[in-house]
Amino acid sequence: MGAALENAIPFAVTHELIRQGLQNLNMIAPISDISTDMLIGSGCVKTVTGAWVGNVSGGMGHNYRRAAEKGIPNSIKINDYSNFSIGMAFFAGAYGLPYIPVKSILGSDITKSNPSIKMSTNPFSDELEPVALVPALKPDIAFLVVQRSDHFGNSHIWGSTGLTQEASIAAEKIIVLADEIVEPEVIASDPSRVLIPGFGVNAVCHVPAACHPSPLIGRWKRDHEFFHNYHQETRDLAGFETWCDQWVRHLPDHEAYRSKLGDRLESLRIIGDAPSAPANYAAE
Amino acid sequence: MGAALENAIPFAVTHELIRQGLQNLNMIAPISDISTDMLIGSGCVKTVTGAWVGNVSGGMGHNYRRAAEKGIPNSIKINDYSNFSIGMAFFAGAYGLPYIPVKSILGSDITKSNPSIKMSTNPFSDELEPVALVPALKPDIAFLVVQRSDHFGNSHIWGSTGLTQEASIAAEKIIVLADEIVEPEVIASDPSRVLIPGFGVNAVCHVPAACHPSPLIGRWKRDHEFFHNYHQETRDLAGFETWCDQWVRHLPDHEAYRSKLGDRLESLRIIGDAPSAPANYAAE
Amino acid sequence: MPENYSTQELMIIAAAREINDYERIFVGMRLPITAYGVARLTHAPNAVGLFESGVSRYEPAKDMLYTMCDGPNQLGAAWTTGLIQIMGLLSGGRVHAGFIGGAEIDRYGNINTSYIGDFDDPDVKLPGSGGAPDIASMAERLIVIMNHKKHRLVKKVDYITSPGFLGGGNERKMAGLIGGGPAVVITDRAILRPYGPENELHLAAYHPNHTVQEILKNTGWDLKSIPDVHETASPTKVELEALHQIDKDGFWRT
Amino acid sequence: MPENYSTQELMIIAAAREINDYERIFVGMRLPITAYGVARLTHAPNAVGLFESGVSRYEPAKDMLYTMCDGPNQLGAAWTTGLIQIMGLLSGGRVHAGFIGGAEIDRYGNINTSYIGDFDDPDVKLPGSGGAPDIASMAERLIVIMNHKKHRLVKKVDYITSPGFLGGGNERKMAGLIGGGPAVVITDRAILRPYGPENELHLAAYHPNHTVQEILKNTGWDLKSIPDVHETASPTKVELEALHQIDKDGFWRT
Repeated sequence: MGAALENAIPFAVTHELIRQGLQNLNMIAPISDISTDMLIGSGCVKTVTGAWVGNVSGGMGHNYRRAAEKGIPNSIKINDYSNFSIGMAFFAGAYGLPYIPVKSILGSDITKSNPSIKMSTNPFSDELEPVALVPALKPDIAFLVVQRSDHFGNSHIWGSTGLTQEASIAAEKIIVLADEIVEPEVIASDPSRVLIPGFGVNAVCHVPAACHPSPLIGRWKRDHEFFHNYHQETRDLAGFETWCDQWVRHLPDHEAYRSKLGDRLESLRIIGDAPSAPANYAAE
Repeated sequence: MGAALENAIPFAVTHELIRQGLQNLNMIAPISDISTDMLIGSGCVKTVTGAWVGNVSGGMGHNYRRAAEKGIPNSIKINDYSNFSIGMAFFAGAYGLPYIPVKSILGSDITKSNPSIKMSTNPFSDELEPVALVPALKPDIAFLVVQRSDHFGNSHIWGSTGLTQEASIAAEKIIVLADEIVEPEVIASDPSRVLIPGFGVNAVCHVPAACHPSPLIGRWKRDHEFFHNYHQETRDLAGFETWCDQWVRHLPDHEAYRSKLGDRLESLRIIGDAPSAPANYAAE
Repeated sequence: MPENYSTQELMIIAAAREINDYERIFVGMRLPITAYGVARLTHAPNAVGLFESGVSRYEPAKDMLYTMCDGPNQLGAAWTTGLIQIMGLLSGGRVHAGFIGGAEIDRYGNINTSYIGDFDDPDVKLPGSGGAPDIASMAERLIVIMNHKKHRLVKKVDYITSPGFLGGGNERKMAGLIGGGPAVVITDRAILRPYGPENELHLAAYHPNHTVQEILKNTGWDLKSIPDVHETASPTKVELEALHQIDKDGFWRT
Repeated sequence: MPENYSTQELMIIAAAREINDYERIFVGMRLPITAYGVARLTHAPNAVGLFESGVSRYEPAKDMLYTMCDGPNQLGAAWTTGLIQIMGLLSGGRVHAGFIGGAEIDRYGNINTSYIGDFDDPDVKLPGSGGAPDIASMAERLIVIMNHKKHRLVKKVDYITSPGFLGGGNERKMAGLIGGGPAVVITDRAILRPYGPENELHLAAYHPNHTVQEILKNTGWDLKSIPDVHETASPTKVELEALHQIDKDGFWRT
């Protein structure tokens, strides 16, 4: 969840995981802004596999700190990666490499605090050239927020995608949250904008603004104030509980969440038009 | 050259390399249809690093056979790869991995005939799990045919791209052959369609139909007959010499080549319109 | 021959029968892509076609293709992307079957498209592997299309480009290959399948108007038969109609 | 203070001076992105900005950014792509410099953004690495921005998230790191640079109205000075005008 880094984060899924009270989850993402912090505070998380957990606007994630420092609400295990090395771990998982030799974390204590990373040397070099061997990472499920999809799950994404493609192909199952459902012809008009085709997708859900408060390029602006308020209101556990009741637990679904946001959500809707130049796929 | 496999092959460069009489080249490509065969017949090639050399329409490449079997016009060295394993070698070269552990060539004699590939086992497995270690491959120059570019080299490509991105990022230098030069605003309207941005490009040349006789999606159809004729006419070396004089050596440049093709080239121009649905990049 | 179909048409329809509904298949060009089209029109309307250059399609292209990169194969595709992305579907176990051909195949289904003779000094240099080894090693099932000649179905190939069962038995598994290996070899005379603990190719069916004796004579090893060896089922009316709908010009009819 | 600029404005302009024309720079948010904007408007009009989520831009975004993934950073970008593609420019030696910050830095320029205390049982859990180790290990030069406090500029960090010169000397090179390491540390009091064979951070310049003595008192190790230590050059009129053109609301002026 949050493979795209700071945009297109599937917060609608975050909320539903909390409502369903799932536990012992392993949250895998390079950076997923406050999504992981919410899940930790709700006691859903046993393991965090990633590069960064916090609040991009506010800095620290209070729930992450409480869990890692004091075991509140429960202690968590942290599998440390850098962005590039977790990207390579997804790549290996996606493309059938049992492991991958990475140099970008040499010298970092990530190679010490993450016991799954092995140190080795390059067998093609006569000199002692160190490499870090990172095992393939294969998530069980990848949740993707996309701008538009047809009802088969053939989807278009644009803007920066972080590790979305590698994480999705590595995952056992892919669930698409589409901001808009369109006719198959719209997607088929531009097959190079497809990140993963429908036959690789296990479910497609129509959830407008599933990304809120994170942005979705061409669809929704980022709700900076929401991140800021979350940071202020979750400084202690009681504050988080109140926040979480109000925005997650006491709401039945994402439709109710959107209704609660009301005009605020409308003000984040992108109404401008900056269309891409057409690409011609004609064959004759 | 020919990283996209059977489309967007930079034949204009093939011709110019032959005209300049370059020698001892190492041609690196998964599959590049008859481009490599032409260069071999012209004595330009010392080494072939790739997965397939021939004539996709006709089958065998006669020059490739003559060189590999009889050393005519010169003997060549062949570095065998499969498509996926050369892709992984480019990937390693592009992304700073000294080598990459691949499973898709296990059991194949490619691991025997290519001495640069080492056999090893997965250090993360308790069982003896074999892997083939493929060293990073970094070409000196990558030539890319693109549908459109601005004069800084910011380019749009669509349709299947084979190994274009990995080969380009792995290469020391990138030279773009643009079918059309457009205003920077056209490219900037869709930054997700950029394969490699202009700041990574060393030169951009405006060469319409640089891909002929291979196709370029939305621009040029494939000239099947040209491939067929090449196959017929190059069965012996004298035939190749005649063909090469006529289509390459006796022509000063690609403009003359296009003039010689004349109406035939015009009949290959794609005139239909199958535009991609627009993507909105507006931020407000 | 009184039949209303050609040998190539029979091969295409036999190949189409190897494709199940909803499967993802590495298709390739020519005969296999036609077989894929027939399967889509008959029993496998939800099959998905993959092409190693970076193309995936639901409906087969409307025009005749010479290469997988031709424009008609990309217009209206499900996905146009890179080679790594498409072939990555293989390693993720998302590909059910792949078609490949070859110059030589041996009794354990190993295929040679690289060198006849020694690779250091070959008698014949064949075009090479392309993506065939990757498909052969990783697809759940491999579907091989060959011409049935004694010098092409050989006891042992000079060079294994695309691995079958290697030396037979469980050697393939021991070598770390994740895919299931050759499931079927469709020739212009017969259908062979691996059989028994050695995974040796056996005669599974002989095409109408071909005899077991003739087939043995044209095979480079002592070809055994599976217990229920039988004549290849003739194309049905529905299958032939589907094929003729695709092959409007009768390219495969002669 | 009689000066017509704030400390933060001075830091931004000092950072901008570290960017050369035509360089590709991993920018990050807030102070560095403003410094990048100033450099583009003054001496480095052809610099290129990179953002690890998969964005590369020529002109800085027109609107204030909170994250690199915000819409304004993507509209009109040179490239919107994946993390691997963008960070791959690092390993290809195509990136000249990168900005990073941190909670702790030590005298050899190692940076901690992960754990205060033991990583198994930390006193403080910091957000983590993001892409900082990748940039720190592979960019030609690292430009570090820090607040100058004794507990932040420490003798030895508790955890090396992003490697500087490790234990000093040529340890960085021996560890296999391809980039050059920290070239400069810009704080709210001073500018530090590695100096001598040990690559220890030395005081290179003190900001106007700050004394060497005060700086030493606020540094967690026995900070030495380079031979030609001097006062940080004040912002020029041109530099300040460029900054004010970007920071219209005066966010950095106080």
